[in-house]
Amino acid sequence: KEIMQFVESENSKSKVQMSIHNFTDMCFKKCNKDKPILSADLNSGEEQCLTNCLNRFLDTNIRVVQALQGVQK
Amino acid sequence: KEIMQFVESENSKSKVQMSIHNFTDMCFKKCNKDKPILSADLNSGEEQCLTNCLNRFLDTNIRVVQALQGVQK
Amino acid sequence: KEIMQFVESENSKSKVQMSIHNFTDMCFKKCNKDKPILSADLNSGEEQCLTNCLNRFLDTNIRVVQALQGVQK
Amino acid sequence: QISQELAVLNATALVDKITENCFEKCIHDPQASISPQQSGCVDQCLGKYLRSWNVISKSYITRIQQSSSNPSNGI
Amino acid sequence: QISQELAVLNATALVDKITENCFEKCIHDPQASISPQQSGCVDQCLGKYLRSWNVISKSYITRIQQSSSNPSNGI
Amino acid sequence: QISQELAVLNATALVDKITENCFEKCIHDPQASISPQQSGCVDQCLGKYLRSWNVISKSYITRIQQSSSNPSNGI
Repeated sequence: KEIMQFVESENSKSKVQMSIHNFTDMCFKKCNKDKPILSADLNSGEEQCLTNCLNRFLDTNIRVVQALQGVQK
Repeated sequence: KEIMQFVESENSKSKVQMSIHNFTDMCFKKCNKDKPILSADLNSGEEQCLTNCLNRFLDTNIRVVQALQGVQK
Repeated sequence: KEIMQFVESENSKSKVQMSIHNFTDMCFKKCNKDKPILSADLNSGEEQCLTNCLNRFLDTNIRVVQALQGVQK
Repeated sequence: QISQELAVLNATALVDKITENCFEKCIHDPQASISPQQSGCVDQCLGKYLRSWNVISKSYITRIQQSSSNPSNGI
Repeated sequence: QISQELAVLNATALVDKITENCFEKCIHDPQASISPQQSGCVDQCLGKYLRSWNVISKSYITRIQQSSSNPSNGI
Repeated sequence: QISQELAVLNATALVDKITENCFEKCIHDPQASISPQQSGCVDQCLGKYLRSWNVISKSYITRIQQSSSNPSNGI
Protein backbone atom coordinates (compact mmCIF):
# COMPACT_ATOMS: atom_id res chain seq x y z
CA LYS A 1 0.00 0.00 0.00
CA GLU A 2 2.86 2.38 0.80
CA ILE A 3 4.45 1.48 -2.51
CA MET A 4 1.21 2.34 -4.33
CA GLN A 5 1.10 5.72 -2.59
CA PHE A 6 4.73 6.35 -3.51
CA VAL A 7 4.12 5.44 -7.16
CA GLU A 8 1.02 7.64 -7.28
CA SER A 9 2.76 10.62 -5.72
CA GLU A 10 5.72 10.22 -8.12
CA ASN A 11 3.23 9.95 -10.95
CA SER A 12 1.50 13.21 -10.11
CA LYS A 13 4.89 14.86 -9.49
CA SER A 14 5.85 13.83 -13.00
CA LYS A 15 2.62 15.30 -14.45
CA VAL A 16 3.26 18.62 -12.70
CA GLN A 17 6.84 18.63 -14.01
CA MET A 18 5.74 17.96 -17.58
CA SER A 19 3.11 20.72 -17.30
CA ILE A 20 5.80 23.13 -16.09
CA HIS A 21 7.95 22.23 -19.12
CA ASN A 22 5.05 22.86 -21.51
CA PHE A 23 4.01 26.13 -19.84
CA THR A 24 7.62 27.42 -19.80
CA ASP A 25 8.02 26.53 -23.49
CA MET A 26 4.78 28.26 -24.45
CA CYS A 27 5.28 31.40 -22.32
CA PHE A 28 8.98 31.76 -23.22
CA LYS A 29 7.89 31.79 -26.88
CA LYS A 30 5.03 34.24 -26.23
CA CYS A 31 7.07 36.67 -24.08
CA ASN A 32 10.09 36.71 -26.43
CA LYS A 33 8.14 36.82 -29.69
CA ASP A 34 9.69 39.14 -32.29
CA LYS A 35 12.36 40.19 -29.77
CA PRO A 36 16.05 39.22 -29.87
CA ILE A 37 17.64 37.71 -26.73
CA LEU A 38 19.79 40.51 -25.27
CA SER A 39 20.49 39.28 -21.75
CA ALA A 40 20.47 36.12 -19.63
CA ASP A 41 18.52 37.98 -16.94
CA LEU A 42 14.80 38.58 -16.73
CA ASN A 43 13.83 42.22 -16.30
CA SER A 44 10.69 42.95 -14.30
CA GLY A 45 8.58 43.31 -17.46
CA GLU A 46 9.65 39.89 -18.69
CA GLU A 47 9.01 38.26 -15.33
CA GLN A 48 5.55 39.85 -15.20
CA CYS A 49 4.83 38.66 -18.75
CA LEU A 50 5.67 35.05 -17.79
CA THR A 51 3.49 35.08 -14.66
CA ASN A 52 0.60 36.70 -16.54
CA CYS A 53 0.99 34.26 -19.43
CA LEU A 54 0.75 31.26 -17.09
CA ASN A 55 -2.19 32.61 -15.11
CA ARG A 56 -4.21 33.77 -18.13
CA PHE A 57 -3.59 30.37 -19.77
CA LEU A 58 -4.95 28.61 -16.67
CA ASP A 59 -7.92 31.03 -16.60
CA THR A 60 -8.63 30.12 -20.24
CA ASN A 61 -8.39 26.44 -19.38
CA ILE A 62 -10.91 26.79 -16.53
CA ARG A 63 -13.28 28.77 -18.75
CA VAL A 64 -13.14 26.05 -21.43
CA VAL A 65 -13.71 23.23 -18.93
CA GLN A 66 -16.68 25.04 -17.36
CA ALA A 67 -18.23 25.84 -20.74
CA LEU A 68 -17.90 22.20 -21.88
CA GLN A 69 -19.46 20.99 -18.63
CA GLY A 70 -22.33 23.41 -19.33
CA VAL A 71 -22.75 21.97 -22.85
CA GLN A 72 -22.90 18.44 -21.46
CA LYS A 73 -25.73 19.21 -19.05
CA LYS B 1 -12.50 -13.74 -28.49
CA GLU B 2 -15.37 -11.27 -28.05
CA ILE B 3 -13.21 -9.30 -25.64
CA MET B 4 -10.43 -9.10 -28.24
CA GLN B 5 -12.91 -7.83 -30.83
CA PHE B 6 -14.19 -5.24 -28.36
CA VAL B 7 -10.67 -4.07 -27.50
CA GLU B 8 -9.76 -3.87 -31.17
CA SER B 9 -12.85 -1.92 -32.10
CA GLU B 10 -12.29 0.48 -29.17
CA ASN B 11 -8.69 0.81 -30.27
CA SER B 12 -9.57 1.81 -33.80
CA LYS B 13 -12.31 4.10 -32.48
CA SER B 14 -9.64 5.80 -30.39
CA LYS B 15 -7.36 6.22 -33.44
CA VAL B 16 -10.17 7.81 -35.43
CA GLN B 17 -10.93 10.15 -32.51
CA MET B 18 -7.30 11.22 -32.19
CA SER B 19 -7.12 11.82 -35.97
CA ILE B 20 -10.24 14.00 -35.73
CA HIS B 21 -8.58 16.03 -32.95
CA ASN B 22 -5.43 16.53 -35.03
CA PHE B 23 -7.33 17.42 -38.23
CA THR B 24 -9.58 19.89 -36.37
CA ASP B 25 -6.53 21.52 -34.76
CA MET B 26 -4.72 21.85 -38.10
CA CYS B 27 -7.71 23.05 -40.14
CA PHE B 28 -8.95 25.44 -37.42
CA LYS B 29 -5.48 27.05 -37.54
CA LYS B 30 -5.40 27.12 -41.36
CA CYS B 31 -8.92 28.50 -41.80
CA ASN B 32 -8.56 31.19 -39.10
CA LYS B 33 -5.01 32.25 -40.00
CA ASP B 34 -4.45 36.02 -39.78
CA LYS B 35 -8.14 36.51 -38.97
CA PRO B 36 -9.59 37.53 -35.59
CA ILE B 37 -12.40 35.43 -34.07
CA LEU B 38 -15.55 37.50 -34.55
CA SER B 39 -18.32 34.98 -33.94
CA ALA B 40 -18.98 31.58 -32.37
CA ASP B 41 -20.79 30.50 -35.54
CA LEU B 42 -19.30 29.15 -38.73
CA ASN B 43 -20.36 31.01 -41.84
CA SER B 44 -20.67 29.00 -45.06
CA GLY B 45 -17.21 30.09 -46.23
CA GLU B 46 -15.61 28.87 -43.01
CA GLU B 47 -17.46 25.55 -43.12
CA GLN B 48 -16.36 25.06 -46.74
CA CYS B 49 -12.77 25.90 -45.81
CA LEU B 50 -12.76 23.22 -43.08
CA THR B 51 -14.20 20.51 -45.34
CA ASN B 52 -11.80 21.42 -48.15
CA CYS B 53 -8.86 21.51 -45.74
CA LEU B 54 -9.63 17.99 -44.48
CA ASN B 55 -10.21 16.51 -47.93
CA ARG B 56 -7.18 18.13 -49.58
CA PHE B 57 -5.04 16.96 -46.63
CA LEU B 58 -6.26 13.39 -47.14
CA ASP B 59 -5.64 13.72 -50.91
CA THR B 60 -2.08 14.83 -50.14
CA ASN B 61 -1.65 11.89 -47.79
CA ILE B 62 -2.80 9.41 -50.46
CA ARG B 63 -0.50 10.99 -53.06
CA VAL B 64 2.48 10.68 -50.68
CA VAL B 65 1.70 7.05 -49.83
CA GLN B 66 1.31 6.11 -53.50
CA ALA B 67 4.53 7.89 -54.49
CA LEU B 68 6.50 6.15 -51.72
CA GLN B 69 5.08 2.78 -52.76
CA GLY B 70 6.26 3.58 -56.29
CA VAL B 71 9.78 4.41 -55.00
CA GLN B 72 9.92 1.11 -53.12
CA LYS B 73 9.17 -0.99 -56.23
CA LYS C 1 21.10 -12.81 -23.60
CA GLU C 2 21.33 -12.59 -27.39
CA ILE C 3 17.67 -11.64 -27.49
CA MET C 4 18.33 -8.80 -25.03
CA GLN C 5 21.19 -7.52 -27.18
CA PHE C 6 19.00 -7.70 -30.26
CA VAL C 7 16.17 -5.79 -28.54
CA GLU C 8 18.60 -3.18 -27.26
CA SER C 9 20.22 -2.66 -30.64
CA GLU C 10 16.78 -2.38 -32.30
CA ASN C 11 15.77 0.05 -29.60
CA SER C 12 18.73 2.36 -30.19
CA LYS C 13 18.25 2.02 -33.95
CA SER C 14 14.68 3.20 -33.46
CA LYS C 15 15.85 6.21 -31.40
CA VAL C 16 18.30 7.21 -34.13
CA GLN C 17 15.56 6.86 -36.75
CA MET C 18 13.14 9.02 -34.77
CA SER C 19 15.88 11.65 -34.27
CA ILE C 20 16.51 11.67 -38.02
CA HIS C 21 12.80 12.25 -38.64
CA ASN C 22 12.71 15.15 -36.17
CA PHE C 23 15.92 16.74 -37.53
CA THR C 24 14.73 16.42 -41.14
CA ASP C 25 11.39 17.99 -40.22
CA MET C 26 13.05 20.90 -38.40
CA CYS C 27 15.76 21.57 -41.00
CA PHE C 28 13.41 21.16 -43.98
CA LYS C 29 11.23 23.87 -42.39
CA LYS C 30 14.23 26.12 -41.61
CA CYS C 31 15.88 25.78 -45.03
CA ASN C 32 12.63 26.30 -47.01
CA LYS C 33 11.23 29.10 -44.86
CA ASP C 34 9.52 31.84 -46.89
CA LYS C 35 10.56 30.08 -50.12
CA PRO C 36 8.21 28.25 -52.51
CA ILE C 37 9.10 24.69 -53.57
CA LEU C 38 10.36 25.01 -57.16
CA SER C 39 12.11 21.68 -57.75
CA ALA C 40 12.32 18.13 -56.40
CA ASP C 41 16.12 18.39 -56.42
CA LEU C 42 18.37 19.90 -53.80
CA ASN C 43 20.78 22.50 -55.16
CA SER C 44 24.17 22.78 -53.45
CA GLY C 45 23.03 25.74 -51.32
CA GLU C 46 20.05 23.78 -50.01
CA GLU C 47 22.17 20.70 -49.26
CA GLN C 48 24.68 22.89 -47.40
CA CYS C 49 21.86 24.54 -45.44
CA LEU C 50 20.57 21.13 -44.29
CA THR C 51 24.01 19.89 -43.18
CA ASN C 52 24.75 23.17 -41.40
CA CYS C 53 21.33 23.16 -39.75
CA LEU C 54 21.88 19.66 -38.35
CA ASN C 55 25.43 20.32 -37.15
CA ARG C 56 24.70 23.71 -35.57
CA PHE C 57 21.65 22.17 -33.84
CA LEU C 58 23.85 19.43 -32.39
CA ASP C 59 26.46 22.07 -31.37
CA THR C 60 23.71 23.98 -29.57
CA ASN C 61 22.59 20.78 -27.86
CA ILE C 62 26.14 20.06 -26.61
CA ARG C 63 26.55 23.63 -25.38
CA VAL C 64 23.26 23.39 -23.43
CA VAL C 65 24.17 20.02 -21.87
CA GLN C 66 27.61 21.25 -20.83
CA ALA C 67 26.22 24.47 -19.36
CA LEU C 68 23.60 22.57 -17.33
CA GLN C 69 26.26 20.16 -16.06
CA GLY C 70 28.25 23.24 -14.98
CA VAL C 71 25.19 24.62 -13.14
CA GLN C 72 24.74 21.32 -11.29
CA LYS C 73 28.30 21.28 -9.92
CA GLN D 1 -14.77 0.69 -18.50
CA ILE D 2 -12.48 0.91 -21.52
CA SER D 3 -15.14 2.96 -23.31
CA GLN D 4 -15.28 5.26 -20.32
CA GLU D 5 -11.52 5.81 -20.29
CA LEU D 6 -11.74 6.52 -24.00
CA ALA D 7 -14.41 9.15 -23.42
CA VAL D 8 -12.28 10.81 -20.75
CA LEU D 9 -9.24 10.77 -23.06
CA ASN D 10 -11.33 12.24 -25.83
CA ALA D 11 -12.71 15.03 -23.64
CA THR D 12 -9.24 15.82 -22.29
CA ALA D 13 -7.79 16.10 -25.80
CA LEU D 14 -10.64 18.43 -26.79
CA VAL D 15 -10.16 20.67 -23.73
CA ASP D 16 -6.40 20.84 -24.32
CA LYS D 17 -6.69 21.72 -28.03
CA ILE D 18 -9.39 24.37 -27.42
CA THR D 19 -7.44 25.96 -24.56
CA GLU D 20 -4.24 26.10 -26.62
CA ASN D 21 -5.90 27.46 -29.77
CA CYS D 22 -8.13 30.01 -28.04
CA PHE D 23 -5.38 31.27 -25.72
CA GLU D 24 -3.22 31.77 -28.83
CA LYS D 25 -6.02 33.52 -30.78
CA CYS D 26 -7.44 35.68 -27.99
CA ILE D 27 -4.67 36.56 -25.54
CA HIS D 28 -1.74 38.09 -27.40
CA ASP D 29 -0.51 40.21 -24.56
CA PRO D 30 -1.28 38.59 -21.18
CA GLN D 31 -2.12 41.14 -18.48
CA ALA D 32 -2.84 40.96 -14.74
CA SER D 33 -6.39 39.82 -15.50
CA ILE D 34 -8.46 38.71 -18.47
CA SER D 35 -10.30 41.68 -20.03
CA PRO D 36 -14.02 41.36 -20.88
CA GLN D 37 -13.01 41.58 -24.55
CA GLN D 38 -10.57 38.69 -24.18
CA SER D 39 -13.04 36.48 -22.33
CA GLY D 40 -15.68 37.27 -24.97
CA CYS D 41 -13.17 36.19 -27.61
CA VAL D 42 -12.46 32.95 -25.69
CA ASP D 43 -16.19 32.15 -25.58
CA GLN D 44 -16.64 32.78 -29.32
CA CYS D 45 -13.47 30.86 -30.12
CA LEU D 46 -14.65 27.91 -28.04
CA GLY D 47 -17.98 27.85 -29.86
CA LYS D 48 -16.29 28.07 -33.25
CA TYR D 49 -13.86 25.30 -32.32
CA LEU D 50 -16.65 22.94 -31.24
CA ARG D 51 -18.57 23.62 -34.46
CA SER D 52 -15.35 23.05 -36.45
CA TRP D 53 -14.83 19.76 -34.63
CA ASN D 54 -18.35 18.71 -35.65
CA VAL D 55 -17.77 19.60 -39.31
CA ILE D 56 -14.43 17.75 -39.42
CA SER D 57 -15.90 14.68 -37.67
CA LYS D 58 -18.77 14.39 -40.13
CA SER D 59 -16.57 14.98 -43.19
CA TYR D 60 -13.98 12.47 -42.00
CA ILE D 61 -16.53 9.73 -41.26
CA THR D 62 -18.11 10.35 -44.69
CA ARG D 63 -14.69 10.07 -46.34
CA ILE D 64 -13.84 6.84 -44.47
CA GLN D 65 -17.15 5.31 -45.57
CA GLN D 66 -16.63 6.36 -49.19
CA SER D 67 -13.11 4.93 -49.30
CA SER D 68 -14.20 1.61 -47.74
CA SER D 69 -16.82 1.20 -50.50
CA ASN D 70 -14.28 2.40 -53.11
CA PRO D 71 -10.79 1.38 -51.92
CA SER D 72 -8.95 3.10 -54.79
CA ASN D 73 -10.01 6.34 -53.10
CA GLY D 74 -7.59 5.65 -50.20
CA ILE D 75 -8.19 6.28 -46.53
CA GLN E 1 9.39 -9.35 -36.40
CA ILE E 2 10.61 -6.47 -34.23
CA SER E 3 12.67 -5.22 -37.18
CA GLN E 4 9.56 -5.38 -39.32
CA GLU E 5 7.52 -3.34 -36.86
CA LEU E 6 10.37 -0.85 -36.75
CA ALA E 7 10.34 -0.51 -40.54
CA VAL E 8 6.57 0.08 -40.51
CA LEU E 9 6.94 2.68 -37.75
CA ASN E 10 9.71 4.37 -39.70
CA ALA E 11 7.71 4.46 -42.93
CA THR E 12 4.64 5.76 -41.11
CA ALA E 13 6.64 8.58 -39.52
CA LEU E 14 8.07 9.52 -42.92
CA VAL E 15 4.63 9.56 -44.59
CA ASP E 16 3.19 11.68 -41.76
CA LYS E 17 6.00 14.24 -41.82
CA ILE E 18 5.97 14.55 -45.63
CA THR E 19 2.18 14.91 -45.75
CA GLU E 20 2.20 17.58 -43.04
CA ASN E 21 5.10 19.59 -44.52
CA CYS E 22 3.96 19.39 -48.15
CA PHE E 23 0.33 20.17 -47.36
CA GLU E 24 1.59 23.23 -45.44
CA LYS E 25 3.96 24.31 -48.25
CA CYS E 26 1.69 23.62 -51.25
CA ILE E 27 -1.94 24.07 -50.22
CA HIS E 28 -2.40 27.49 -48.63
CA ASP E 29 -6.00 27.91 -49.63
CA PRO E 30 -7.78 24.52 -49.83
CA GLN E 31 -10.36 24.40 -52.63
CA ALA E 32 -12.97 21.84 -53.78
CA SER E 33 -10.21 19.90 -55.56
CA ILE E 34 -6.43 19.89 -55.82
CA SER E 35 -5.27 22.03 -58.78
CA PRO E 36 -2.64 20.65 -61.20
CA GLN E 37 -0.26 23.31 -59.85
CA GLN E 38 -0.81 22.17 -56.27
CA SER E 39 -0.33 18.49 -57.06
CA GLY E 40 2.84 19.36 -59.00
CA CYS E 41 4.06 21.21 -55.93
CA VAL E 42 3.26 18.19 -53.72
CA ASP E 43 5.30 15.93 -56.03
CA GLN E 44 8.30 18.28 -56.01
CA CYS E 45 8.00 18.80 -52.27
CA LEU E 46 7.91 15.04 -51.70
CA GLY E 47 11.06 14.56 -53.78
CA LYS E 48 12.85 17.38 -51.99
CA TYR E 49 11.82 16.00 -48.60
CA LEU E 50 13.12 12.51 -49.39
CA ARG E 51 16.45 13.96 -50.61
CA SER E 52 16.63 16.12 -47.45
CA TRP E 53 16.01 13.03 -45.33
CA ASN E 54 18.93 11.31 -47.07
CA VAL E 55 21.27 14.27 -46.48
CA ILE E 56 20.31 14.51 -42.80
CA SER E 57 20.66 10.73 -42.30
CA LYS E 58 24.17 10.65 -43.77
CA SER E 59 25.32 13.77 -41.88
CA TYR E 60 23.93 12.49 -38.60
CA ILE E 61 25.52 9.03 -38.92
CA THR E 62 28.83 10.73 -39.78
CA ARG E 63 28.56 12.96 -36.73
CA ILE E 64 27.72 10.04 -34.41
CA GLN E 65 30.75 8.13 -35.71
CA GLN E 66 33.02 11.14 -35.25
CA SER E 67 31.85 11.74 -31.70
CA SER E 68 32.27 8.07 -30.71
CA SER E 69 35.91 8.20 -31.89
CA ASN E 70 36.35 11.63 -30.24
CA PRO E 71 34.00 11.78 -27.22
CA SER E 72 34.80 15.43 -26.35
CA ASN E 73 32.86 16.24 -29.54
CA GLY E 74 29.60 15.16 -27.84
CA ILE E 75 26.72 13.30 -29.42
CA GLN F 1 14.97 4.38 -8.37
CA ILE F 2 11.68 5.71 -9.72
CA SER F 3 12.60 9.16 -8.40
CA GLN F 4 15.93 8.89 -10.19
CA GLU F 5 14.31 8.01 -13.51
CA LEU F 6 11.97 10.95 -13.02
CA ALA F 7 14.90 13.31 -12.46
CA VAL F 8 16.57 12.06 -15.66
CA LEU F 9 13.33 12.48 -17.60
CA ASN F 10 12.93 15.98 -16.20
CA ALA F 11 16.51 16.98 -17.10
CA THR F 12 16.14 15.51 -20.60
CA ALA F 13 12.92 17.45 -21.21
CA LEU F 14 14.65 20.65 -20.04
CA VAL F 15 17.68 20.11 -22.32
CA ASP F 16 15.43 19.36 -25.30
CA LYS F 17 13.21 22.43 -24.80
CA ILE F 18 16.19 24.77 -24.26
CA THR F 19 18.04 23.43 -27.31
CA GLU F 20 14.99 23.78 -29.52
CA ASN F 21 14.06 27.29 -28.33
CA CYS F 22 17.60 28.70 -28.32
CA PHE F 23 18.50 27.19 -31.71
CA GLU F 24 15.33 28.81 -33.07
CA LYS F 25 16.04 32.19 -31.43
CA CYS F 26 19.81 32.39 -32.08
CA ILE F 27 20.63 30.53 -35.30
CA HIS F 28 18.44 31.81 -38.12
CA ASP F 29 20.89 31.07 -40.87
CA PRO F 30 23.06 28.04 -40.03
CA GLN F 31 26.63 28.40 -41.33
CA ALA F 32 29.70 26.14 -41.41
CA SER F 33 30.41 26.99 -37.78
CA ILE F 34 28.73 28.78 -34.90
CA SER F 35 29.80 32.45 -34.78
CA PRO F 36 30.90 34.01 -31.44
CA GLN F 37 27.76 36.16 -31.62
CA GLN F 38 25.53 33.09 -32.04
CA SER F 39 27.15 31.19 -29.19
CA GLY F 40 26.88 34.29 -26.97
CA CYS F 41 23.17 34.40 -27.86
CA VAL F 42 22.81 30.68 -26.97
CA ASP F 43 24.40 31.30 -23.55
CA GLN F 44 22.11 34.25 -22.80
CA CYS F 45 19.08 32.37 -24.10
CA LEU F 46 19.92 29.39 -21.92
CA GLY F 47 20.20 31.60 -18.83
CA LYS F 48 16.93 33.35 -19.63
CA TYR F 49 15.17 30.03 -20.22
CA LEU F 50 16.32 28.61 -16.87
CA ARG F 51 15.16 31.77 -15.06
CA SER F 52 11.84 31.58 -16.93
CA TRP F 53 11.47 27.95 -15.85
CA ASN F 54 11.98 29.02 -12.24
CA VAL F 55 9.37 31.80 -12.48
CA ILE F 56 6.80 29.48 -14.09
CA SER F 57 7.47 26.71 -11.54
CA LYS F 58 6.93 29.02 -8.58
CA SER F 59 3.83 30.65 -10.08
CA TYR F 60 2.31 27.29 -10.97
CA ILE F 61 2.91 25.76 -7.54
CA THR F 62 1.41 28.90 -5.95
CA ARG F 63 -1.65 28.62 -8.18
CA ILE F 64 -2.10 24.90 -7.42
CA GLN F 65 -1.95 25.63 -3.68
CA GLN F 66 -4.44 28.50 -3.97
CA SER F 67 -6.90 26.41 -5.96
CA SER F 68 -6.68 23.48 -3.52
CA SER F 69 -7.59 25.82 -0.65
CA ASN F 70 -10.25 27.49 -2.81
CA PRO F 71 -11.60 24.87 -5.26
CA SER F 72 -13.86 27.33 -7.13
CA ASN F 73 -10.63 28.81 -8.46
CA GLY F 74 -10.09 25.69 -10.62
CA ILE F 75 -6.84 23.85 -11.22
